[in-house]
Amino acid sequence: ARDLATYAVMLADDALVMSQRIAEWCSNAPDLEEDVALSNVALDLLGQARLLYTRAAAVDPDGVPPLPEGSPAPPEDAFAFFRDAAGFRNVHLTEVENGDFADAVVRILVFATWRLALTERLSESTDPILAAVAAKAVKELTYHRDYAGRWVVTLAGGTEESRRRVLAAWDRVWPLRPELGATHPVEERLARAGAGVDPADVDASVDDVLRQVWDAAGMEEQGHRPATGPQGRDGRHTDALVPLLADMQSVARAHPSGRW
Amino acid sequence: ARDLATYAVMLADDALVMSQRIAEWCSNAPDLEEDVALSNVALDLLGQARLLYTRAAAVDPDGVPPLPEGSPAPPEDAFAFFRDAAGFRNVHLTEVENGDFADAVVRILVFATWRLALTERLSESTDPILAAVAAKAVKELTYHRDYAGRWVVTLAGGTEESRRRVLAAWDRVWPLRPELGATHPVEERLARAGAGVDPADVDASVDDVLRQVWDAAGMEEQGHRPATGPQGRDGRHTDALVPLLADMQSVARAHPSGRW
Amino acid sequence: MTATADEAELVTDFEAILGRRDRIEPRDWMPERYRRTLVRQIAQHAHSEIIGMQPEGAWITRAPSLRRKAILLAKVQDEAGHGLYLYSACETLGVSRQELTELLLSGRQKYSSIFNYPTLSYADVGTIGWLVDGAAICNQVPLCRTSYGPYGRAMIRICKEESFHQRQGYELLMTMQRGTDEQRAMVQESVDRFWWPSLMMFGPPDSQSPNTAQSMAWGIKRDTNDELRQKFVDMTVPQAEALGVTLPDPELAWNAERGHYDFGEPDWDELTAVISGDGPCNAERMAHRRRAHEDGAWVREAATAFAARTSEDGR
Amino acid sequence: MTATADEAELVTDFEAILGRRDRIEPRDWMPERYRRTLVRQIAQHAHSEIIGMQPEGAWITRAPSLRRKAILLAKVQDEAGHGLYLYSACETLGVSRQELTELLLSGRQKYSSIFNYPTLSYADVGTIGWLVDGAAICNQVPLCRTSYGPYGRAMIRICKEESFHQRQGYELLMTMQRGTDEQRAMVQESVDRFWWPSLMMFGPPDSQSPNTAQSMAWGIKRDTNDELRQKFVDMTVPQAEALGVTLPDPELAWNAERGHYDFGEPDWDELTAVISGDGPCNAERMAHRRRAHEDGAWVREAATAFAARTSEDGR
Repeated sequence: ARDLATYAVMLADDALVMSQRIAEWCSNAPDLEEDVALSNVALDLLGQARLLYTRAAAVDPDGVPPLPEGSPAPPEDAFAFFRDAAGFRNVHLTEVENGDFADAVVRILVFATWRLALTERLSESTDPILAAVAAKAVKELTYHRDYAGRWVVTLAGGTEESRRRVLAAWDRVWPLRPELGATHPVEERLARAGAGVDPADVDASVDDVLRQVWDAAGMEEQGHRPATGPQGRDGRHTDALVPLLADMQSVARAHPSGRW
Repeated sequence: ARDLATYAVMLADDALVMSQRIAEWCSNAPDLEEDVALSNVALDLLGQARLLYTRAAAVDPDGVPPLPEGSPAPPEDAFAFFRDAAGFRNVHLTEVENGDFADAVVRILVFATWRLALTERLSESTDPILAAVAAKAVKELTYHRDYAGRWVVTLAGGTEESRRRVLAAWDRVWPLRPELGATHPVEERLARAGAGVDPADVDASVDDVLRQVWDAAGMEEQGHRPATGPQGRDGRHTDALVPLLADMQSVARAHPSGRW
Repeated sequence: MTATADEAELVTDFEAILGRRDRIEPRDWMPERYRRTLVRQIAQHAHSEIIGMQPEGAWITRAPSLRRKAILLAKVQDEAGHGLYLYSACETLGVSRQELTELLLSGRQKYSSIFNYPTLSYADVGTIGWLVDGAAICNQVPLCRTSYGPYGRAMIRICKEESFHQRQGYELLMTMQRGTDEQRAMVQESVDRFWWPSLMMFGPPDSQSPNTAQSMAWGIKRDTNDELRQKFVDMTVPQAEALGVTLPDPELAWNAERGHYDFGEPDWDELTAVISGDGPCNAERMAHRRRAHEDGAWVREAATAFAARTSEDGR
Repeated sequence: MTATADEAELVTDFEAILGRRDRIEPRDWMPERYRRTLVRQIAQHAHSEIIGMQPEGAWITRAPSLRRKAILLAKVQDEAGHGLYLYSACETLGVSRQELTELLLSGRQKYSSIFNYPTLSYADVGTIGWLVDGAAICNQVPLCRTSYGPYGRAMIRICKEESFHQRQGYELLMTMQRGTDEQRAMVQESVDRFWWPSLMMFGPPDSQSPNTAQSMAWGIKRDTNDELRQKFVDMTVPQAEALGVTLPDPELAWNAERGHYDFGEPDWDELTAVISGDGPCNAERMAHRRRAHEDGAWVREAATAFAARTSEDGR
């Protein structure tokens, strides 16, 4: 049960932190349509995070971070607002700073492709709740992936500047790709039990999808990919997560027994 | 005593918030020398803030914001870390976002010129501690003013781009100038009692100094200056103060009974 | 409408449509001044939705619970959506979104003065929902019956969503009122800041609003500023009582004779200052919008270039 | 040094100076490889000070007390100052600061691998002071007696300040250890992350450090990597005990025979990866530095143009 809860938190943290970064685009997108679309992606991921935290708390109530005295916050908020960086289990791809719109779409493409591959398998989890959450997420992530993929192709085939920018964004995002394929012991155990998915098992299919986008965009395949073990899954993060959490948690922590 | 404490907090908040903004330049300045100089300005202002908070707490212990239970933090930290935006009394000039290096030097010039005019008079305050703090600050602020003034002249007489940027910075900073001359009732009462300074009394001399810089820089005098009453002095702030405080207070609030 | 029909006949037809409270549609003839007034009004409304994303949007990343984060994100997204409907309605009058954006960014068209006030605490998210969306609804419900078809239909959809937002805002404040003392103080402080600016959202007093008569005759305005303001006060006072907050107006009192609440005079000089650019956040809001627009230029150009290329290729 | 003195004589003089442990000064003759090795070493040290401002500097705005904020701000300011001394020392060898900056930004010169690790809690500020500055001091104290005059003198000043920083870092950790359970957990977690990277600051093992012998002969290195690493471990273990933290190495144990602590082998593959650009923060650090440099270009150009103009004017 502890493993299952930890696993749900890993997937929830990915979704929450990614949602938080995408939400920073709000009122800053290149056009109104993109403001709406990016908010949609952020909302979908936020919804996934909430369901997954709730599942984690139900499976292992002792694993819910302790709340300040007198706080009426539900478990999902205990996870989101009352853990420090070292307690978060999200991958680095979700936490790094936003960059430009090319970074946004490249990052969403890579993230959604990977998460879609995971959730497609996860919809057959032996845990019926995880399976249901995953089944719902599949539709959402398919949309995210297609949205971002269309933009990657558009930018690659747009102007000289947009091509230069989308290639630069790949260079920045690509070093974060290997971590997505690294298996954490919890993932390995759960995969063996049929409740979770080993990311190594979907790594090749993620590459296949990305290769299709590169082809459509007329881009070269990305090279150099250093091997890596789990990073964020073990609570080892980049500097970028700290200010993200400081901002996200500021109101909740300023009013530790507040009611919202 | 309540008035004297409030007054000290106003001056302290100006210094702390300005120091916080300048400290954001750290490792981002155009050259190492500027990194050192800006850190110096930030350090001086931080030092002024600390002395002033301590004075406020000594004069009116009941006015110190309540600390979370079990917190061993000294009064200066109660003021800095355990008030919300509406409790801060700093002027808007100190809190707005940083902008470019031209904004930095124009803002420091205006702030230091104004604060120098205040502290020169304040060094004759009937409150001996305020007088002593002010006397020390006079030397520091003179350096800040001269440093910023030299850069304003340099940028105005440098390249086309630097001239354009310094003029644009004036346009952004100038609307914040009127608030510096607005008198808060607390300031008025303390000025009458000889313990404080009415900013209206130094308004003209501030303009004189700024005019000298404009002349040296070959710039036109700034025009349009809408009248205004106290804003930040009454706890009415711009949006910019909120994220500044969220960041500044994040660690202290995450560990409400922490010892540092 | 034929090429030979003369102006007088067109005007007669136009007024007949207005007379039977029917709708003018994009392909109908309309007087140039009617068209221009509508463009200005719809554009200002669209711009307000877009600029209005900023003061609330700033709190999405800081929302104190995940539920509130989802609610707020969805709300700000709706505002972007409202902007889209309204720009589309405006385009049916022959002005492109790009032109309208330029008019906003150059300051030649305005947006609602309320968005030039800062948001300083999470209670402001509730207060904006309750008071600002509440005032907007008072303004907008009558516009669902406005004489210009696309505008009226956009308003129907918008009003439905706005009243949902208003309820959510009020519910947030209600919840906070059941929280800690500090939270109650936050709510009161927020209401203190937003009350008068909300009253100013209805515009200057009727005596200083020379265009009202023409707009009412054209059916693009259905009530005067002061009528709407009174309606808003009458609606809001009992809600404030239920909430347990004090509205910051000592003159506020029930007038049994009038059957309305009496209330004090807003500071019209402040409204003038805010409209003319000297509000607390005018510069900030415009700078944000301009920066976002400029930062996105290369993306819009890329999309245009890509579309041109793929249609050339016959793909 | 005259124009007629032949190379052999110059080399003899140079080696005589080294032999009596005297200092080489900028105007003295020196072998080109000595000069180049020194430039690389001093520049790498200078770059480390500059890049090292980032991981700690990020915490200035978030320092949890005003006293700690002042201490940290002053420390990071000192690092900028150290960078200035060291670039000056390097300039006496005929390389300009601008050239050195280009070499850093293009990645052709390195900085200490330790700054490619993230800082994730305020305890890291203490740990960096204690372990990272501690390791730096072990490396640098011998350099106060280095053969090149300007470098040695810069090191004397720097070492004095560094040991002040080290004490402040240790004191912060001590204070946190007297705080809450969460704070103690923060300290331990931070030490766990920084211990191995600190050991790697002394470079690869002697068996893989081919240049050490030449550098020692030239008097620009006084001890081998492994000697310094051992010294650091011996110094640090008792401090860790006093602090009440566990160093994350199960092999760590006193060896009475050797009179030193035994310790485990660092992950040298990790060091190679971090040096070759694949550390957790390499890209971030370089991007930050490049951005700051580019953002400041117009200011530096303005200062140059202004200086040129005023000197022309004879002012």
